[in-house]
Amino acid sequence: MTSSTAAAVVTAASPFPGERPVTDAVVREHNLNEVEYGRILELLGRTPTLTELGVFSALWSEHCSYKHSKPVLQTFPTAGPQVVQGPGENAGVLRLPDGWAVAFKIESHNHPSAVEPYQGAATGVGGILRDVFTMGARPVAVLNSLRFGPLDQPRNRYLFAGVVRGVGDYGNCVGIPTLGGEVGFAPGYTGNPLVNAMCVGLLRESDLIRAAAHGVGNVLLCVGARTGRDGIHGASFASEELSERSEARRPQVQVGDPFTEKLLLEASLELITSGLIVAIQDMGAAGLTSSSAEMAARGGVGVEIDTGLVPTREAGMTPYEILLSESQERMLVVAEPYRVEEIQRVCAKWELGAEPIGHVTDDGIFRVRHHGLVVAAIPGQRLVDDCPIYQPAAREGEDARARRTAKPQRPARTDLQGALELLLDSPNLASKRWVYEQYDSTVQASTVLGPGGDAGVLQVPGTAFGLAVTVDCNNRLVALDPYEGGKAAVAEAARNIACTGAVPLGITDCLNFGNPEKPEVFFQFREACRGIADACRAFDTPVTGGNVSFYNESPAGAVDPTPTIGMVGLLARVADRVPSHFSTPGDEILLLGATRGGLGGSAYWTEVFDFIGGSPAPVDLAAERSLQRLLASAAGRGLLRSAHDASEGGLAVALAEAAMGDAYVESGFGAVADLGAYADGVPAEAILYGEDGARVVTSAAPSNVDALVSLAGEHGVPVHRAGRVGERGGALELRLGGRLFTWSIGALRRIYYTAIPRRMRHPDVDRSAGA
Amino acid sequence: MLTVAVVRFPGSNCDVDALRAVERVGVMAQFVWHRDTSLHGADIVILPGGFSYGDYLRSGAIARFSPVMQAVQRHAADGGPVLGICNGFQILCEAHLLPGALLRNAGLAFVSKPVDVVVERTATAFTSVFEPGVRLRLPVAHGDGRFVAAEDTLRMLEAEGRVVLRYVPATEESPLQPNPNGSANHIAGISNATGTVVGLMPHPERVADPLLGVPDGLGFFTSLAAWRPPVSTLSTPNP
Amino acid sequence: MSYRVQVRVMPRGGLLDPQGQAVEHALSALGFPDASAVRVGRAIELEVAAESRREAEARVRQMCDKLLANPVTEDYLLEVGES
Amino acid sequence: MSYRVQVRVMPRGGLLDPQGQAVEHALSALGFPDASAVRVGRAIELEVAAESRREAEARVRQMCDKLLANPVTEDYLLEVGES
Ligand SMILES: Nc1ncnc2c1ncn2[C@@H]1O[C@H](COP(=O)(O)OP(=O)(O)O)[C@@H](O)[C@H]1O
Ligand SMILES: [Mg+2]
Repeated sequence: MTSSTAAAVVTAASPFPGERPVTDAVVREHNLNEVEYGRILELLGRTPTLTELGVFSALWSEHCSYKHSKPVLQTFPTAGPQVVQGPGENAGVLRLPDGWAVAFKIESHNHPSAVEPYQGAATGVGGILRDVFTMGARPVAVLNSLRFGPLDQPRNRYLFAGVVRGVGDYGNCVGIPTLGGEVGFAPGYTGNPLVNAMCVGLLRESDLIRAAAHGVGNVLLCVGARTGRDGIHGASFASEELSERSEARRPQVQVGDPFTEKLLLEASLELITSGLIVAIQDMGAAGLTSSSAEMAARGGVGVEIDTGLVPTREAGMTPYEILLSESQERMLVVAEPYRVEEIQRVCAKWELGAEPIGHVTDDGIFRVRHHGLVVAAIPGQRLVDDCPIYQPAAREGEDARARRTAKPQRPARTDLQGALELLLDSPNLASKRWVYEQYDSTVQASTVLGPGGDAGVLQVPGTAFGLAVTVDCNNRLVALDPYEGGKAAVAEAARNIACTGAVPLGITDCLNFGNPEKPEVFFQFREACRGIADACRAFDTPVTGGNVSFYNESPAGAVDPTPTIGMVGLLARVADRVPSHFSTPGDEILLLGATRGGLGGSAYWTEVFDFIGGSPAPVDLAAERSLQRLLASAAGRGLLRSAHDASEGGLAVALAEAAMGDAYVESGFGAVADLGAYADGVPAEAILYGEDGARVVTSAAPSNVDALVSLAGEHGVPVHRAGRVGERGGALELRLGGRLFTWSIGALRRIYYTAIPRRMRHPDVDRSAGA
Repeated sequence: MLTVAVVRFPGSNCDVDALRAVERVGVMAQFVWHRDTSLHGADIVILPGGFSYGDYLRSGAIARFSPVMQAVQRHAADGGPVLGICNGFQILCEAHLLPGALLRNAGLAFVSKPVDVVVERTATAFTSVFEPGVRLRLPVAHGDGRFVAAEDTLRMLEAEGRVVLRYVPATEESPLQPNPNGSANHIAGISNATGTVVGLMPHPERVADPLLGVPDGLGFFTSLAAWRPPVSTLSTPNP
Repeated sequence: MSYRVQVRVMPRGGLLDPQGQAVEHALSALGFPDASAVRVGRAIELEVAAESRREAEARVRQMCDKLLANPVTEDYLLEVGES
Repeated sequence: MSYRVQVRVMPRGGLLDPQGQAVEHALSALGFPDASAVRVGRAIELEVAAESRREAEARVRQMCDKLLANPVTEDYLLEVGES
């Protein structure tokens, strides 16, 4: 292939012996289009070597370059007095009291999990832990957001079971408690499950370390596991050379080793806090290539690596393979040369190797040698920054608009009584106990509120304050109305945080969408991001980082747009935390917030009417904000015995959940509530099952009710004194419009807590069927 | 002054939790590295939970050969107290400091939840402050917690009253499963004949802080703090 | 007829085998430095009713493909004996 | 000489084998009701340097007794091949 530009050769590099020549076909295999390849030729002034092509293809992939999403992401609010580190690093960092800071980040591992659910999910957790401890933070919580096709299909059960086991085994072994998550099921995820993992870590702000290479002559060290031929662009490469050499199928699956991760975690934190190193970054997607090139670009320096020095698991690996391997549990470290021995001593104590593989240079070139032969030499800053950025067309899909304006067919009989049982039996609303019991939620002995309520809460050891953490997204709302759905995801996360008594601080996001080159998908993306940005501005919760996962498509089309919001909040005094369940007979039940009866996109229509459509209730950001402030203030004064937000399934489900109690109490509580005078002119079904935002079900000791009511008045939040918490094991009685609905709490508990286990009796059967 | 050694194996992850629980009752604690060959004069040893050596092969099988374990063996043989929690219990069984073995949970999945247990034996270094028969709610979090032993070993453990903790049967209403892992005789913890070596599957160190909830685990550590060496203290009584 | 079949399911070559690594390490520390290339997998033993040894083997192969082995990460080997 | 040794470590007969039961259940649900007496254990494969096949076997027996099998709950079986 020849270059049409007559530019001077910028750098020189030779093909590695045996390497294929770079032809048009090879360029296409590397997922680079004409514009992109043209830019490579221009930037090098010559044809790249295969190794260089591999490097470009990795760094200019969607995953590393954000080429379809960058302009949209730049509209997010990222500043605030609490922000220590915004987007652009391995994790965002927010300031906490007393010199503490929190680092957190969310990441997707959707495609690896679709191929191999156990390892895909496990390595997803591994990657996100590294992103956090590489900032100098000790991971103190993980969360996960999962989506699968319906559980009546065996393949979906297999994926669900494998993913949950993978998430659990990895986090459990490393010893990080899982404090929350979410799981949803919808047909659109059948061929393409979503696996998003979030990690939250604590650090002293003074220990923060950024992944920027500095200091010409400083050494690069490869720390941790050996490099194998794992995950070398499984999808984009069908390299003839590789398939000739390999017997059957190439090992593309990355296998996680949580034990090595735990050692790497301890070694890394020791290296960082002892000041032995200049910078550290994990080798995640695109492995050594992206970690070294990005660290160099951030530091405005060049790097030179000798792939011949990288410890490998197999003999005969080429520079191409070593650069692009995604073997897990590896770190790239930059350090002053005289520190190398000390670093190796620390690593050896943790049974890890630390091998010098290169150094920082002053010429700005990303240079790779293999035992002396220069196989790649690319201007480093341009390698990282010059990928073409696209502004795809955006147009709302016809069917989305049609679905939003459609009206449901009312079933022959609307059974308002039975609807609650149906809803609690839906895997979407039922207890996720089957999932979170497989996750250690109490290791580190700091868990104040574990999974099963609203947000999780942990105590910051040695202090009085705590962190509240949650992940949320109602994908149905986003599918029907991406802008309102984006707002709703942030609002729900903030409400979950606020229910515990905490104040929302900031978010990380995992934007799971289909193919951005489809206008209807890009429309969803742009609008959902606009909603997220508006909500974050209204709540003063800046975006500190995140992850974009495009091309989530199954044979049936794109997945539901799923912008998962991971949020952290600060609970000033852990002792003030508010649980989500009723706890004391005789307490008064108060509903905070107004009900207008929005049923668009509701679980009621979906599960009972079998209808996904309608216009979701618009999110009132000001009302949400007032409610958040009220909750924090009421919790701080000890006025609340419980608080639980109404989301999927509306007030009826929220009241039932509060009454049922957690899975480990002997029994739930009865509850009597009168919703009659609550919402004038709203039909009964919409009061019970409507999904307006900004509403919370609370309980309070009778002696605190007056104070709570007047506090709500000060915050402009409507209050409805609905009824009382009853005796253990009683019934849930809801009165409205002269009608009385009664459910036995014991019966509801049986439905709610067994819905998923009943469907997962033989989880591992039929891996292949229905794929 | 009493001191406690918390042994850290590569892969231990409840080591800090155990240390903090010991310090909470005012007892000095220090970490001892698995490569150490001495316990640095500690009076009491804790083998904490976690995944020593990744729990690869069998839980506790590789850790049992760590250099420090010889010192632990000697300490136990001399009548020194040793508490193994979760992975520590598994290591004690692999090292034959306690009988039996801990196998994959009967339900096959990892189980993390609170369980109700009864304290049956209080004549141990770690349960002396409890009333016999008291019920506690403690968290479990394990994949390999099914206690098994040969028939005659089980009989011996029961006859000698060496069952320290037993899972409580469920009630009709409660969905709480009684025995989270299928252990023989619902055994959650056992001791050696003299009550100095104790292994527990539940994690008392995670519920020793009143700020986190009902501190049902605290008694194990106040018992530890009250322990005195049987003979040598006669000459130097503690205040 | 009934056949006793032994199945060995092993991690595919080239894939990381952390268990094998850990065992190799431990063996070496225990005074067996002469052990190498350790890999750890699953051993499954079952009885299968079949007309012939060939049919028994074919049957167990199906079981392996469908359930016993993970086609993405594992290889398997059979041994059929009479029972 | 180097020998390739296959070790099978199986749960001792009489002990509950929940994994084996689960696999048997799953097989039956998948249309293999003809499988029975399923047991699941560990397969370990290793190279060992030794003067003779007998020495190799003796060596691996030691490894099993010391580490690879739990004498309280497991039995093991060896097969030695050339490598
Ligand atoms: N994948 C999961 N991992 C851990 N916890 C989960 C998971 N899915 C759900 N949970 C927990 O179950 C509870 C209910 O979840 P969900 O119905 O999504 O709550 P909400 O509607 O309040 O966000 C929460 O405490 C949540 O953290
Ligand atoms: Mg909630």
